[in-house]
Amino acid sequence: MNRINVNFCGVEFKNPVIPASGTFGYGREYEQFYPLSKLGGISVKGTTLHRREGNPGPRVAETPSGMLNSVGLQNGGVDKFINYELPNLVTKDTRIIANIAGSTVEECAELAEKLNGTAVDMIELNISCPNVKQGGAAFGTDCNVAGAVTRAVKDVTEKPLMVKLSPNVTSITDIARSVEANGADAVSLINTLLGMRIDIKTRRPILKNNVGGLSGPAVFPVAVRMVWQVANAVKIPVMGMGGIATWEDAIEMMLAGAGAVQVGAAIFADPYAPVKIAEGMQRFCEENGIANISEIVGTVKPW
Amino acid sequence: MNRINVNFCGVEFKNPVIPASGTFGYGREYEQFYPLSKLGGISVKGTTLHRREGNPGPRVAETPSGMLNSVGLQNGGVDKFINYELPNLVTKDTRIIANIAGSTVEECAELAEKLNGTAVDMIELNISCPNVKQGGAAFGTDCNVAGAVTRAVKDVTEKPLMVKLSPNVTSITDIARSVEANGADAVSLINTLLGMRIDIKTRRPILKNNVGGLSGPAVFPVAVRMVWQVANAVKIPVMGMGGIATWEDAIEMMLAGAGAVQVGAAIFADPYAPVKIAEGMQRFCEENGIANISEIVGTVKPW
Amino acid sequence: MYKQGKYPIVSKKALAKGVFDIEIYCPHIAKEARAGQFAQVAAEGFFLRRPISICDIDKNKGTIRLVFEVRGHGTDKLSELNKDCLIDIIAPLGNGFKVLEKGKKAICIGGGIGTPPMVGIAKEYGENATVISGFRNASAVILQEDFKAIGADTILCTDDGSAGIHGFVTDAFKAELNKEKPDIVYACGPMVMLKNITKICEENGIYCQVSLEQRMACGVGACLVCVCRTVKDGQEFNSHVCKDGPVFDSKEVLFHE
Amino acid sequence: MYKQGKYPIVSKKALAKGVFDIEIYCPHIAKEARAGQFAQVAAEGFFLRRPISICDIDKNKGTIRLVFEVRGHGTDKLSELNKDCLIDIIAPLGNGFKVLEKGKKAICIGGGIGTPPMVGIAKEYGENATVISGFRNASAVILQEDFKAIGADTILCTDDGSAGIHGFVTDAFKAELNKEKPDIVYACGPMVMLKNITKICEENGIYCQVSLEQRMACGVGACLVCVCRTVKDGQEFNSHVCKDGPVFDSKEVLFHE
Ligand SMILES: Cc1cc2nc3c(=O)[nH]c(=O)nc-3n(C[C@H](O)[C@H](O)[C@H](O)COP(=O)(O)OP(=O)(O)OC[C@H]3O[C@@H](n4cnc5c(N)ncnc54)[C@H](O)[C@@H]3O)c2cc1C
Ligand SMILES: Cc1cc2nc3c(=O)[nH]c(=O)nc-3n(C[C@H](O)[C@H](O)[C@H](O)COP(=O)(O)OP(=O)(O)OC[C@H]3O[C@@H](n4cnc5c(N)ncnc54)[C@H](O)[C@@H]3O)c2cc1C
Ligand SMILES: Cc1cc2nc3c(=O)[nH]c(=O)nc-3n(C[C@H](O)[C@H](O)[C@H](O)COP(=O)(O)O)c2cc1C
Ligand SMILES: Cc1cc2nc3c(=O)[nH]c(=O)nc-3n(C[C@H](O)[C@H](O)[C@H](O)COP(=O)(O)O)c2cc1C
Ligand code: FES
Ligand code: FES
Repeated sequence: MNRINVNFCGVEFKNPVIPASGTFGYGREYEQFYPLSKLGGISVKGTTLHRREGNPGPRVAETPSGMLNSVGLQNGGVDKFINYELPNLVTKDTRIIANIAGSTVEECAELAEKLNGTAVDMIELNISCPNVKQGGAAFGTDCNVAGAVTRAVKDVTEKPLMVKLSPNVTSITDIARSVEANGADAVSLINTLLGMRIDIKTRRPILKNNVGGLSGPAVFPVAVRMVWQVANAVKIPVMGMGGIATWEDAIEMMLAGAGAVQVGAAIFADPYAPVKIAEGMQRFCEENGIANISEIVGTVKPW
Repeated sequence: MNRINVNFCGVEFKNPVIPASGTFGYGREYEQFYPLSKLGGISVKGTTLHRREGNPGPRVAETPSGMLNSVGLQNGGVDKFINYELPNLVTKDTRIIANIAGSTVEECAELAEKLNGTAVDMIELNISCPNVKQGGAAFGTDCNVAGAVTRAVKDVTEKPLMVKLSPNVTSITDIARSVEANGADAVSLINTLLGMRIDIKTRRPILKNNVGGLSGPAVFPVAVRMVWQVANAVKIPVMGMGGIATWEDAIEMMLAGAGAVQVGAAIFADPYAPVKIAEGMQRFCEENGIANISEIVGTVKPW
Repeated sequence: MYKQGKYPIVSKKALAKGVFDIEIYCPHIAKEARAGQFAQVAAEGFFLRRPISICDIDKNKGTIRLVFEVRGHGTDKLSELNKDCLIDIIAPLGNGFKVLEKGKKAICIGGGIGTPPMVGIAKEYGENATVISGFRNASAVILQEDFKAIGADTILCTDDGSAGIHGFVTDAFKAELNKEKPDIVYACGPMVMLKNITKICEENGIYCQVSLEQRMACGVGACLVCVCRTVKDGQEFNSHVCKDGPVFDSKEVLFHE
Repeated sequence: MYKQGKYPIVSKKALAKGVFDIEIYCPHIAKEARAGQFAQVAAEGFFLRRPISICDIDKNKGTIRLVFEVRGHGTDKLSELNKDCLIDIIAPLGNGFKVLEKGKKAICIGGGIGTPPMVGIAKEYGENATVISGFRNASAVILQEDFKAIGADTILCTDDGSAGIHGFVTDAFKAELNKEKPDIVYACGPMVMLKNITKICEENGIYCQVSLEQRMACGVGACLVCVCRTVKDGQEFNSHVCKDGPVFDSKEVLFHE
């Protein structure tokens, strides 16, 4: 019996494990390892209105228990996503979360509108990309702007709207409350922490973009803290991510308040990570007499 | 020939490696491993006006490549520091940085005043402790408050004043500029990132304080980024810390803009870390024909 | 003086499922170590060291023994270390047990993985020691031959009666007290066991030392994370398990819950 | 199909100071692998896998060979793996070299640690292959016997003349072209070498494939970090070394600097 199906924000997921945007492309590559139907859903690579080339390379630097990336939202644009990727994805028997990012409020709304009538199950509005100059983190670090862009997208979309928050802020709960007040149906967090590495031989930053987004196990404790704070600050569901690598991590994130989880950088170390995590959660429920994983969401008892 | 002596903010350090506040006590324990004179200086455990018992235990949780702590500034109070610890420390032939924290602006000033006339070489005003309710991070996350407390201490102290910044902010450069404008002679960063871990068996936070401060190699890329940003935003010197564990890390931090470095959690893994780091830096200078380590400070060439 | 180094493992044994006994050649440490002290052991890939009690010291051979149970990922990693591998430890740490003069009688009480430090202290008393140790069941029983070899009176209890006496160490302890009162009691094990033993000792006016556990970072007294509540002269305050302990006079420990 | 698994190392050799040759038993991978493809190798304690070219494939034995140089902490960790250890790899990755029909002639050019992938491709041409490889000095020279065993014309260059011809592979390459033009050229090595070879091939109208390097995360084409600038039909765009490469038609690569 499946004990790990969840209803997140009105959408039924067969399990709460979803590869994180930007770490799984559109699933084509990882399908060579396992059928995508094993996944609760896929949050696809961030989509912009037009094709974007992203930042110059190198775009990755290793860090202790983590990595920096500075991809900068390279993607083929929303039309390519709708016409080329989506028709393939809909055949895979998994939920599809469209991750969208615009440089202006209008662009975000236009992107969302374009996805109306498509097979996309949910929109994840990325207001937290640290690797682009316009939009991105600029949207996600100011309550008013975050609220405004949420409102603009909510006004036009027919899909459940999840807003993806930046951890690079003084108070993530304020941002979460603002997007909730402006119509967000859910929030997802955390996006990457801004970081830097320098090559001491060349005395140049390893990333051509100088700085990049930190993810992987290193950020896990920060992510758990933020998910816990946000889950206690808003009524809408929270999708938790940031450093999840094992099923134990996923359980910890759900105890903190996440109704579902995304798994990102851990996939690079182990392509099977999302599948193993889902299997581990099912086992955890069986061994602990938990009828459905949703029962544990937010049940951490603070001291 | 010593190639790693530095002048930081008018104070001569025989090398730029300083155990970070709270990780080295007052040196008594680590003196059993090596003479304290091997260190550039010591930033002693955070001192408050009165004795503090700190938070209940457990106060530590392991994380990937790092740890959370929630000590909460346990210490014997400034008088005990002056009367009991300082007389011992002054015999050790190393620089003494007094790390102070108050719950109010007035307390901070009073603390600084008490240290006038003592053998302390420098004050490190901690406006960034995530583990105390009053003062601490509350001071360090608001530009105006940070400026005001800096000004109050600067007005009374006769020592060089270094202000220790919190990484849990949207813009650390704004805070740095504000404390610079209010008389800080230097800034040190980063203090710990706020994090949380949950025991999935007991479903309770591992820390009795629920949340704690993340430090260790995991945070290194965030620290390098912030040191780089702050060094480019202010004219006063920057003392860099956060995750430094090897001499390569220390060089990286100095390239980013740190005039000296502090080493914290890495000492728990290897008590000799500060000594090895200093030795590695000396070797680095010799092998690369660098007359003095200060030459490399802030010389990273961004793309 | 604290020592840190990588020392060779000269022997390794499995004592029970998931319980390992390693003997480490570290003459400088063995020379200074006392029963009840501990080592901070590095587990590859993990940031913090793991505190493990020194089970036994052989000053002639220059070795110490650590007996540990696999409880999580770090101890699991430690269990992969074999004979001839190097192990990175800081030791000897903490205060160790107080040893009374020759001829005095001691009862040493160990619960589960709290049993190993009783080897070293029982040795100090030889035939004057009575060792009471308790385990979940027969398959978890460890170190009984060591206690016998020392010459100690060796009383074994199991929760389910599958070996030794069916019952808790506290019951066996009470029974012993009815026979003869020792000059000192040493105990290491779960908090609830320590609390009960403390109570019994207080009621009987027996001096008792308990060895506590707390999560640690530095292990030497510098970072102040390993706090425990203690009381002295009516005054409550925070002590630190790594430096003020791990051994405390049972009367000074505040057992809450 | 990509495969991920832990496979046994069946042999390990040091080829030069800090250069190791490991043979891995992984029949499913060996069956599908082609010359020029690579593996993503996990190094214990490090978050990202290390991309290493498949040097040679023995489909009968079911093995592949990886030859790598210790360049940093991760490859240093890999160098600790010995015979019978398991190595965690994802393979075969990338597109591999294009192999022309039988009878065609190839020149394979390797610079330093860019030499290993030339073993697999030279093998496809046997006596019709000429292998030019260049190294800093005599003590860095590797794999010459492999090329000879294949039957390839084997030309060795060193920067300091301490072995083979004194000079760069580009000089030796030009000299070869004066004798006979091959049908195809394969090259792997430093960017400046690839750039120069590309230029020479263009001037001589010879089809050339180069194998590029870039820092990677996923290794399979999903994360888009391993970008390189390419051009096709006059249009510049970003390609990805792990999936669109690591082998590119030299004309499509934009060499800047
Ligand atoms: C003074 C002292 C002496 C000890 N002596 C022994 C001994 O002789 N034999 C033995 O088997 N065990 C002993 N322990 C307990 C042992 O330290 C833990 O079982 C071990 O740290 C668990 O590590 P892990 O990686 O398996 O668990 P994890 O849960 O993966 O560890 C995570 C973190 O929590 C810490 N931690 C978890 N449980 C404990 C605990 N009970 N006490 C302290 N820290 C903990 C770990 O050190 C680590 O930092 C002793 C503890 C102390 C404080
Ligand atoms: C397709 C491909 C094939 C390769 N084939 C071989 C081979 O056959 N033999 C061989 O010795 N080397 C090969 N390399 C280079 C090899 O990947 C690097 O030397 C190795 O990653 C360095 O890791 P490190 O831990 O020693 O260095 P560190 O500097 O500690 O590594 C830090 C990070 O940077 C990355 N990195 C550093 N240098 C390189 C590089 N040159 N290319 C890609 N990533 C790098 C590492 O993978 C790691 O993520 C190849 C690279 C690529 C892209
Ligand atoms: C290579 C890479 C690319 C990413 N691209 C995107 C993106 O396009 N849109 C987005 O919202 N988040 C993106 N992210 C952030 C992840 O979705 C996720 O929020 C973050 O990595 C934290 O999770 P992790 O620690 O499990 O990786 C990217 C992360 C990585 C590592
Ligand atoms: C156990 C512990 C206690 C600390 N106590 C203090 C303190 O009293 N005052 C302070 O300014 N910082 C304190 N810090 C923060 C450190 O000084 C340092 O800023 C931080 O740990 C980052 O450096 P690291 O990653 O090298 O540890 C403490 C850190 C730790 C781990
Ligand atoms: S562990 Fe640091 S004081 Fe005890
Ligand atoms: S490494 Fe991920 S796309 Fe190439």
